[in-house]
Amino acid sequence: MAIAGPVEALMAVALVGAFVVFLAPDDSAGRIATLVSLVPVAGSLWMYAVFDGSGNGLLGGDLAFESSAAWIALGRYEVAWHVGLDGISLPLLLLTTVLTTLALVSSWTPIDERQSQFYGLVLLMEASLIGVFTALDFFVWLVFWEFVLIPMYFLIGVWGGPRRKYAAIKFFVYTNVATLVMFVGFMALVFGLGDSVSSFDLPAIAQALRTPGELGTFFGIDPGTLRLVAFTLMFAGFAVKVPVFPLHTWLPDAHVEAPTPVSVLLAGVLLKMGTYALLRFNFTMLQETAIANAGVIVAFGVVSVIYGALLALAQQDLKRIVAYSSISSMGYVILGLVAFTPYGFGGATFQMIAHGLISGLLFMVVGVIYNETHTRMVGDISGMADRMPWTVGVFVAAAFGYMGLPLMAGFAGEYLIFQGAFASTVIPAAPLVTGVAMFGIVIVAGYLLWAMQRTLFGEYRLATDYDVSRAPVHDVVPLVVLLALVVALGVQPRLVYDMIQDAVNPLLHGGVLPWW
Amino acid sequence: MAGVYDFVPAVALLPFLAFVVSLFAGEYMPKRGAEAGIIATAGSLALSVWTLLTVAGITGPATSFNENLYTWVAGGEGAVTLNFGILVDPLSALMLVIVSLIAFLVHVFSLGYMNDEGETGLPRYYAGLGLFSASMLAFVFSNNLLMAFMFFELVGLCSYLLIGFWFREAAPPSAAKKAFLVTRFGDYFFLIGVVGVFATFGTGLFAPVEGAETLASFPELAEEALAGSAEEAGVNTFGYDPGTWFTILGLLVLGGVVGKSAQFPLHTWLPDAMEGPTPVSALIHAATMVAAGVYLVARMYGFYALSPTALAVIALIGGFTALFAATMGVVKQELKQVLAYSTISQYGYMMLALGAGGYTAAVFHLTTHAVFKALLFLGAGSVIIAMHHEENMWTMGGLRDRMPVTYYTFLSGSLALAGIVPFAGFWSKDEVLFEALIHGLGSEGAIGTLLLVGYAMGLVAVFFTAFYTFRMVFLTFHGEPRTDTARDPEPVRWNVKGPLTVLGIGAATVGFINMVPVAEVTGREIDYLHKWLAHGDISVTTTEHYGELLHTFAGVDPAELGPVAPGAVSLVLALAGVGAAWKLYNVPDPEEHTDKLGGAKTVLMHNYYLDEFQVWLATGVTVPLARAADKFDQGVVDGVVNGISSVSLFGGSRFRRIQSGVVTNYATLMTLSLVLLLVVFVVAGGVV
Amino acid sequence: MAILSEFYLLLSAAVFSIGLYGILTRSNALVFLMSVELMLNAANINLVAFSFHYGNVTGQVFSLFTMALAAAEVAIGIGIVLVLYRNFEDIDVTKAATMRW
Amino acid sequence: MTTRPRLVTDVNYRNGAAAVALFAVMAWTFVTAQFPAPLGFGEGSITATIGYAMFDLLEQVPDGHGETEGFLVAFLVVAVVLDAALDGAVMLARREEDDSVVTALADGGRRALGAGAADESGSDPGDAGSGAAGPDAGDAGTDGGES
Repeated sequence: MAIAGPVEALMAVALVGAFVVFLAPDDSAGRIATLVSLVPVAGSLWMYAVFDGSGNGLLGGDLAFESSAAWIALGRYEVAWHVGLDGISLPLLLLTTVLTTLALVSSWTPIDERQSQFYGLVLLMEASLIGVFTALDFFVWLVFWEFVLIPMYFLIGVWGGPRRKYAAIKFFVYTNVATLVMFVGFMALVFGLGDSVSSFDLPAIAQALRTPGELGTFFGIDPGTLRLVAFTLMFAGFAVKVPVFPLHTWLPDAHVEAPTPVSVLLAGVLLKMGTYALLRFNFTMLQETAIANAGVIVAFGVVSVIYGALLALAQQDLKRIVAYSSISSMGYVILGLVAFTPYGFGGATFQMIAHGLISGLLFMVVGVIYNETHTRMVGDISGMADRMPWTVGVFVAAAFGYMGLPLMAGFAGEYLIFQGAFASTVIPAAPLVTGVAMFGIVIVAGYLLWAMQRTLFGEYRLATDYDVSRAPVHDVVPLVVLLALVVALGVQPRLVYDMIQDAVNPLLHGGVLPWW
Repeated sequence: MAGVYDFVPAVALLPFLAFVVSLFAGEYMPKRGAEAGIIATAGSLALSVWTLLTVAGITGPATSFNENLYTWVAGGEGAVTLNFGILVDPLSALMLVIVSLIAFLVHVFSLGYMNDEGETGLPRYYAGLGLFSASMLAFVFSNNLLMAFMFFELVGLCSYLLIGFWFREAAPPSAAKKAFLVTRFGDYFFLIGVVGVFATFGTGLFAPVEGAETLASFPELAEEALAGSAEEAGVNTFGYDPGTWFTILGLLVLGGVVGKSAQFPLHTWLPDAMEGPTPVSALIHAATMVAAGVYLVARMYGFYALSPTALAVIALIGGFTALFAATMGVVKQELKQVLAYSTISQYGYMMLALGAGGYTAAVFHLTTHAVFKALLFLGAGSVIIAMHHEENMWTMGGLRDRMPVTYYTFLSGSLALAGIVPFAGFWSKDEVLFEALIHGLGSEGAIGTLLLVGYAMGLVAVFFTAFYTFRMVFLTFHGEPRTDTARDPEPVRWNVKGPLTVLGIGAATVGFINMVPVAEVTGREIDYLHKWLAHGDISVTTTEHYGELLHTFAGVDPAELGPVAPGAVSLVLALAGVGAAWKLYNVPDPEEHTDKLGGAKTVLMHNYYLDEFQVWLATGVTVPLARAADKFDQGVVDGVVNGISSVSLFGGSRFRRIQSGVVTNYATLMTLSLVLLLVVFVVAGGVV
Repeated sequence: MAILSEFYLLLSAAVFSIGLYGILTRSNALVFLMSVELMLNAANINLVAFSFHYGNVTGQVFSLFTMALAAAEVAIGIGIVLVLYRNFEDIDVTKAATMRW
Repeated sequence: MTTRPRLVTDVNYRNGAAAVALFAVMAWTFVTAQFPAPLGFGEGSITATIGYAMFDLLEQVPDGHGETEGFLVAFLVVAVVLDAALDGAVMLARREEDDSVVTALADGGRRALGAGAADESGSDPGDAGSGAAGPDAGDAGTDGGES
């Protein structure tokens, strides 16, 4: 096992690049940052090509690009630098690098002040996001997990809209408190394990927790209750990030105020941190508890789906619409996770990728329209198809992708989740619950079609005084790339699905669970 | 085995290629992308005909084909594998020919309707047509339910794009939205059904795939489960009785059918969809896309035949829709609106036939209807060109002499639609009603009665159909011209007349493929379609097999009754309808007799207020609900969040006052704290 | 019979509290200084008392050191009071409310 | 102004109560506490012992004259501190002829630097310091709220 490997190299490139960009002149910062970010893209694509991992990284599978080095000792716990990739983290790593580059390109137009700082912060965030999806030591992971907030805070707070400070502080405090809650839950588990573990190594902890009888009492709490308490705390902590009803209210504010490229990353990657962590922690380490409480968890998922969609229906701001619909889409992920079926886990993970790409695409295309019209309110725009035919074409494609049009990535993710959830033996009344959740696809069609009819079609009209012309090429290129990815993953989900399935299958075996 | 079946994917891929070419290169082509579409659909047509001939055993020995070609997602570990595959049997081969033929003719017709009229955005138009043809053809040869669903949805997308083609106006985008949304509502149930079928049977195959190991189809598994125990068949019925559960699944899938085939109560989108260009109406909303729903039921008929409840529901929906839509067609003033309601009504007949066990009759009517309805729409398109895009029939009149080709072909289509012997519609509609009648009489119990109810509604609808059809013909072509445009209509070119002629001949003759009454009377075996569908390599998709299933599981049996008398009854009704129309409207200067209907006319013009009801559901229920949710979210959920933050802010502002900057106060606090601490120590006995 | 340690402690507590009282109630810098002296000496009483109590002279040595440091503190304190007066024309501690002006 | 002592009127008795409370608690604690009898120092001169202790001459202390240890370093350090404190007191108290040291500490040198400009504007440089500080101090006082 190497001490440092390609993962560190990617992080280092982004990190060093960030500081180079900080020092670069504003005019060229965007270009430099984009060029720098191409290195992680190329690197992660290379890793995808030569990926040789198998099984689940936390449950004793073969990790690819693993590296480990002893670091510090906290009491009797060893903290080690430990990173590696399995079939779940590699697609998310790819999503991060690709989406970052595209978001950087799409920033060229809208970001017109303090460019070097903006691009530097985005690269800084990329570095920490890579860390979140690759770290295998809790301590290291937590550092990255928290560090992501810092660039995001500034990106919203400095370059955001009129209420940016409110949104940035709300985002920061909300997610930070969530981390605290989660941290307490996880540490209770670690202490409850007592002498079974002597490090914060996630695989070691996960395997210990899945071994019956390893978890002892902690603070006078018996193991069963301890599991429940820890599960609840961690679920609440991660649910904020996902976000799950009723912990979602930071999201619309953050999205509306954030500049478009930041929204792209926020919806595309940051939300996936929540579901990724849920998968890695709650549903890998505490399966017993998850299964015992499946009814409650699935209720959160289904309510998020329907409630988020209904809220989206009531919005006037295009970005708010997409923001609320993200809540809805991420609800499906919860539904898939709690199903405890191969397609449930696989579909949920695939949906993270699919939703990352599609919501990123939709935010980006809203941003392109905003760049030209300087408004996002549905009532202010009409007949954009007249002036920006190709952009509108992409908008329509993205919207249909969001509605789950077959042969686009969103359908694959949602269908697999439905397939997994329907057959679940864990969810009470699984067919009925799944059926209810699926009604989201009708509502999502309702509000997106309505918004498109109002803004894209009809007679051309604009409430703001701007000349609308075709978008510049560098605005359209990211859209086209994303759309191509969405279609490619929809036509052939196995591009990433096979490795995902391979990585989630071990979740259904062994541990405290009987294999059914 | 290199043969025609290796080329079947190309039937769909060619139009898809045309989509790509038209979209990106259409701008630089002389006909703005039409060339690509015409060539591609011609190729598809040729391949389809070749396929049909091969299935008939004329050009090759292998008369069927069913294989998985592509793995979409492989779940592994006991999860089902989701494949794309191709199923070619008599039914799909026939449907491929119909779809590609109509698509080809519509492409040609579009040259006259769109290019010659100087429309802009044509590459987009032809790209849409190409994508539509591709999706529909792929839907037709799908070999499993998931693939069928996927292309079913893509067909919906194309419908959205094409209805909303004239996006600069207000109405088309709205109609497009409505079409997609209403069908999406149906597809929601369909999707649950698809998921349910996969979860129940572990496969979505329509027919078994022969290979190293034979993969069973889900209708077969359902049959086994009903015959024996569910466990033995490896079927998970989620705790329900297999019969009940299969009925639920069947009805869920039926949701998609009702949406796409515009059956009551999800038919409201189709009349609105007439906002699209007329060739699109012909292709999508008459001949093919709407056929997708009915085709789907036919495709998985082996599953529906197991459930008497599902059959009864199908038959009742069909019969009711046939009558219901026909009554609304009577009062409409726009040419295309009348045709739209007739479409809904005719698909009702097909559903009636399917529900009544008349599988062949449904396919027969599907075939003839595709031909004559495409003809009528293209004829209407020709009239619309001539009338400079004026669609109100009251502004027409007397076009008979000025556009004879259109008139005679349109008349052929109308006679077929009205069901006048010997045009195509007569034979097929007659058989639909005949099947409904004999199965209604022959079946025991509730289903027999329900089928007879369906039959009665269908029979009444015959009169209305004939009436509104000829009201339309007389108002448009007969009498005196009522406006200047009608006196001097714009001439149409070969690219309009050509497709009309082909279809006009078709409308008169397609019925001859299955003249059951004639076969009965003469004793000659000329009911070719019956024979075509009755046999086949894949035994589980033949009518012979369906007959057994209907008998064994659904208790639907035919009574012994000759086809001649019922045929005569429906012919008399049709002639009565034509006669009534003749009397009222075949005059030089017809009046609006519908005014005499009084309040009934208002109700009919408003389509029984169903649109209002659905709009109310959307804007009167859903939107306020969404607003309420938004208020709740902003007020309560976010309010709690902001409340917590304001509590801490408020607390902070209070605690800040302690930080007065006066040392004395700090010292006091320290002192007090010390006192408190000491007291605590004392009380706790010095041990904490 | 030696005096019981309780009474030394009581005395020291009294002296300390008087000093504290002075600090808490007055705002005159000189009174502050004097009160601080009282409190320091209360501590001295304790040192001496416990020195006696345990028979260890270290406490007494320390009380001497404390006195020396108290002297140093007073010296600096009075100097500060002088500066205070010079700048504010007053020696009320609450008047000097900013660190820089 | 401060030429003669006056009776203070702004005594903050509320704060004083805290001190009284502290005394009460401590007194109650001491009174109720049980101490063993003090050991005392036995025979001999305590003063001599202290002297020896201060200069690390512990070997000269006769046995039984109380335990102690060497404090030479501490003694020297305290001596230095006392000296430094005296120097500091002198420095603070010295009234410089040009006021530079004192004002530099007191007003950041504004009075010394701005003397010329202040004359032109006609304002009294003497008020600059207290005038600026006065309202601030007053604000701080009212903010305190406690008094």
